[in-house]
Amino acid sequence: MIDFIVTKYNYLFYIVLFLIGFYAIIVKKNLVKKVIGMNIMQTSIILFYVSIGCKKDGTLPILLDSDLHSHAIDAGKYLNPLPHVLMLTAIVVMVATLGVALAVLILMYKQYGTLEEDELLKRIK
Amino acid sequence: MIDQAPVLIIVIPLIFALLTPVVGLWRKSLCYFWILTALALSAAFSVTVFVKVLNTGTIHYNLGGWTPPWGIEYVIDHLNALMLVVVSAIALLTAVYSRKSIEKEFPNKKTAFYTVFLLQATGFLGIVITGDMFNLYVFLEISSLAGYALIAIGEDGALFAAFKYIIIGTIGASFYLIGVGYIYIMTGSLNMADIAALLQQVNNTSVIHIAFAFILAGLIIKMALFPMYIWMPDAYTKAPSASSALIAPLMTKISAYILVRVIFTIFKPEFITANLPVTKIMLWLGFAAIIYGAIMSIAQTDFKRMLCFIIVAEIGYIVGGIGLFNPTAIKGAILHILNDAVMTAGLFFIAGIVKYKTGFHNLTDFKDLFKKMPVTMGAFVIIALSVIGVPPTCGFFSKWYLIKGAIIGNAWPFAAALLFSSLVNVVLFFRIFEIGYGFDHGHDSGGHEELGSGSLISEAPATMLLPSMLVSLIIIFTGIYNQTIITNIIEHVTPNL
Amino acid sequence: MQTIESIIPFVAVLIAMAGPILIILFKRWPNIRELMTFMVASVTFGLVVSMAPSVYNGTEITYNLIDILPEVGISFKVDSFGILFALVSSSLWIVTTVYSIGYMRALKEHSQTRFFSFFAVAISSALGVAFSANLLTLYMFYEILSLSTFSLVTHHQDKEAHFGGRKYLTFLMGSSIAFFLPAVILTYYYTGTLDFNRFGILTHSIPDYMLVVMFALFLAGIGKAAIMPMHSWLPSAMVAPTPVSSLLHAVAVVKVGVFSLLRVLLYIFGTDLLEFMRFDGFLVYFVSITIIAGSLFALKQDNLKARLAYSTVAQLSYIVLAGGLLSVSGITGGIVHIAMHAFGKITLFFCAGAILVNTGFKNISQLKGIGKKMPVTMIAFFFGSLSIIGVPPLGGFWSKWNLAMGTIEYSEIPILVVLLTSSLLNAAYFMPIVYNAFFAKDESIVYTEVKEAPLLTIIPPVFTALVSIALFFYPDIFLNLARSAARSVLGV
Amino acid sequence: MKFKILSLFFIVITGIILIYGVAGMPDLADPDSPASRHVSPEYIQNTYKDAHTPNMVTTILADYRGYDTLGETTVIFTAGIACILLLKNLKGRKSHD
Repeated sequence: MIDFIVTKYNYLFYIVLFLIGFYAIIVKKNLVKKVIGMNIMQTSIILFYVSIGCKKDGTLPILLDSDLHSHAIDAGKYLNPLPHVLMLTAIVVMVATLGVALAVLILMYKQYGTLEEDELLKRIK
Repeated sequence: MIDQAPVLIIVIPLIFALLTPVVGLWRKSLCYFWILTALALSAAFSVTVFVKVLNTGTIHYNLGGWTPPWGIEYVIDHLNALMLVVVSAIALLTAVYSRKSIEKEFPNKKTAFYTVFLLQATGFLGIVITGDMFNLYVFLEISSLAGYALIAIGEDGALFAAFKYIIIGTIGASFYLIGVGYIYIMTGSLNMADIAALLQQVNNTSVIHIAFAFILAGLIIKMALFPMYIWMPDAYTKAPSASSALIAPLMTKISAYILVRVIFTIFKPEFITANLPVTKIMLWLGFAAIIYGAIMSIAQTDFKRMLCFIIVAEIGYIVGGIGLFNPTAIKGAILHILNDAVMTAGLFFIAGIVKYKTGFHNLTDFKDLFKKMPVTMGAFVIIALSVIGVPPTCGFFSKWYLIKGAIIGNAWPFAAALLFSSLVNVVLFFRIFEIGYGFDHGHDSGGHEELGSGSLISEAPATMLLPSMLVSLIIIFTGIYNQTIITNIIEHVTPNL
Repeated sequence: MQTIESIIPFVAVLIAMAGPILIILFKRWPNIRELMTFMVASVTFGLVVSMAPSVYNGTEITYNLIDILPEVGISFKVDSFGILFALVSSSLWIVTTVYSIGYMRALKEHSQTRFFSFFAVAISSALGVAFSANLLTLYMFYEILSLSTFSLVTHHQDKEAHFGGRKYLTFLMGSSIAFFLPAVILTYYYTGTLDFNRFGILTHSIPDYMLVVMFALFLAGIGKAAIMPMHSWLPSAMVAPTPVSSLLHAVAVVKVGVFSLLRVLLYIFGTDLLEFMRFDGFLVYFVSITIIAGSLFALKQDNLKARLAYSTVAQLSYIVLAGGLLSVSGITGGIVHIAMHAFGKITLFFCAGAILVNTGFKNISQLKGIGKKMPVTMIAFFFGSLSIIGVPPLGGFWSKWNLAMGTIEYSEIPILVVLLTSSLLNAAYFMPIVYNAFFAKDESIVYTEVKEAPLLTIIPPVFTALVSIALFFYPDIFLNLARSAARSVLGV
Repeated sequence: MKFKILSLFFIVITGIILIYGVAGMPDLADPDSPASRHVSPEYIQNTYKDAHTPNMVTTILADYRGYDTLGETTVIFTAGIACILLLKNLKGRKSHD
């Protein structure tokens, strides 16, 4: 058990963060809080991915000068770059979703004057 | 040019979408023709690719010339070649159809609407064509984002429906992303074919089981399978006619297509049957969806809402059919993905016409429409018969294969549920036909011989009528030629179990 | 047996199916429109007749349009059983067209274009059923028939039509989807084919309980055969205009029901299996209930069309008896009753319609003394009822005679008693009408200004009554066709 | 309250499933994990050869998986246009308060 925590704590962090976000989405009645929960959830996934790329004794995925022209680069020296790339895309997706969600929230607030779910349901005929 | 056709299917609408605002700034009314051109070109290339796949087999297209699994790859086999044709054709028809309803509903938002509309179609096509799991996620998000906006601009209550959709849809997409991450951590690859090969070694780990479970859960949310359908009826009911005619038939079907891809291409059927009770779960979820969808659809008084619950049931057909896990049922399920996309599109076209003509989409608004719009209602009758499952329309044949598959798999409750759903559809549609037929309960209406029947007719505008008629023709032709589709296309992708 | 391939059966169905296009095209000119209906009917009849001689001589005509399932296509086959039914329905279509022109115009009915269009579709699908080479094609036309007649049944668009139509659809669509379709799929599942075969396609290798289930599903699913308890749609369908009741609910629709049922029993189950599973014995006693009960119900009805409807319910089960009396005479009698009953019953409906057009009366109690005012109509009615009762010199005699012989050949003597009882009951509910029409007097009803009905509504019943008489003297065409069908399924 | 307990229960279940899933995963920073051994070494080794860029993330982003990035920009574009579609004529909408 201890072994598990010590060697895989990154996953546990991600799970905890994910669950917090998930909880906010399900339980919170305020729509903005739901959106925040959604963001926390997505962020946790991003952290998870980035942690996949981690390598013991690895450095940033930018070639050192010494390796520029070498023919046999030791891949173990550098972090795995792929998850970083994927997460750049995912971050953009997250931001875009946030933007659209907020636009909808703005409209809803203009139209109904509230962002509390219970109140809102009453005002939508 | 032909060699580049696969990428042009996506890139053409993408570039056209980027330029739509520019065109809109110059001449607003040109936007309509602009996106028609884009979708027509895209559809033409889809057909080219489709023909090529039929002649030469699966096409692999490496984007940027990088060999997979390092670069992104398009893989077009028989299944997604056909899906591409269906998706691009429906998108094109819906674009043609959208003209009058957009002019009526938001005349000053045309440019933005058509841009998002085109992006939505691009997203759908991208999902279908790609052979890379992460690329699929990107396109899934493009289509979802466009979908959120297209729904949110609808009638009263659309905003809240769209918000619910955003939240639930994002959860679905996140689940999918988690699943992809779990697979990546165990295989190190994102390319579907590569993953499929690598998974053979790590099949039996808990990580892969959970990865599959999360991808499945994400897709279930996206395809609105019972009990995860809650976002769907509101969203599609409140959306503008043109949006719901594009999203309702395609979003759920494309998610079902991804499910087929995931189960049969990425995870192999042996994995599915050996490790988890997935097929049983899918079968019973499908069963529950059919029963629930059928019962709820009877309770609706709003036509579009009723259609939404019909979709719930139809998704149950597809998922249950895959869950039966025998070749006949899978054939039926895949055929039903195609048929149902066409049928649902047709039904939402009709809903839009009714809304355009009467301003509402309640069942009672169909009153006397047989007299006023005979051609529209004729198309409606054919589509409805297909949903009910009357030969020779296409809906009959997918149902035939599904029921036969259920008999082969000894899943009698599922076969009974399919028949039950057909019976319910008879009730649903004939209730509307009765309203449209205009029974006169007051006095005996016999006696006045065709008084000015010519002047009563006020058909839907041609841009709305033609797509509906085309859909009804497609329904009959795919019904008659379903054997050709099955032997030439679907049998290539049905696994040998 | 010789087989030739020819597109004619498909063309015959297609022409009738395409009839509505011509009818709608000329909807503004009622005369041309009716001429078109007449022409389409005649051409169809001509095509059917053109196939008759070769079929009569023992050739089968087949045509495969397109394969829609593995081993199963939309395909047509004309054999002696099918051509008999097709001859009856297409010839009577012409007669009914003449009649409906007179009837619809006299009553100034609305939406006549719709009426004639759906009429053509309905007959076309009846022909399709007759010419089907497999169960799927049959099912397809069976469903199209249900749908196209829905609009005809609800033609008046009033409250009564609404509920009648709803009941009609519930029974026919409900039973066909819930029972008929699964039975078809089960057949396909166990045999891998759906083609009609004169020795049946189901075999002993299928579990017994499954055979029983399928038998029950087919029996319940073919609701158009109106075997009790699936009969009650037929009286409700009488809200339709009389031409519909006469052609569709005395000939096309209900005969499609019994035709399909016999096709299934004789060509899917096969006589051997029916005998082996003892379905034959069950069937004859089961339909006997309908024969007797239908007649008893008919006795109670005061509405003339309702009485005719219940009489039809009873008579249809005579035809179904062919599936249980598996001897040459029994099957011949059942099949030939399709023709004999058609000519007799359509006469009766035509007369009922003529009376309605002329006087507006629908009930039997109002008809006392009407024979003096409308002698031609009532004499035709008299001959029609004689044919149904089955006395010489009318065609109905031959079917009852053969059925009676069949009961003896097949040693089902109790059924002979049922047949005789039923004939007595037939007489009991028809003869009083005729007697009252000519000899009774009722002071309360005064027929002022009642003359003979319009000519176009008189000629058809007289014609069909004459045909009924002619069929007694020259029954050979139908009898031989029926007999060759019987011989082929029995393998003798 | 009932709803809260129910959703907490649901969330705990999800958490247990997730933890069960990660139990079989390679350890953090394990250089021998499949993710580090398959596909990614080739990126590291070939980046300079193929694209003359020492920054591997850039190479992958703009070259190997450049198509994803096109999708990414499209996502942003979609979101932008979607906001325009939604928020245009905002003043025209009537408010309830």
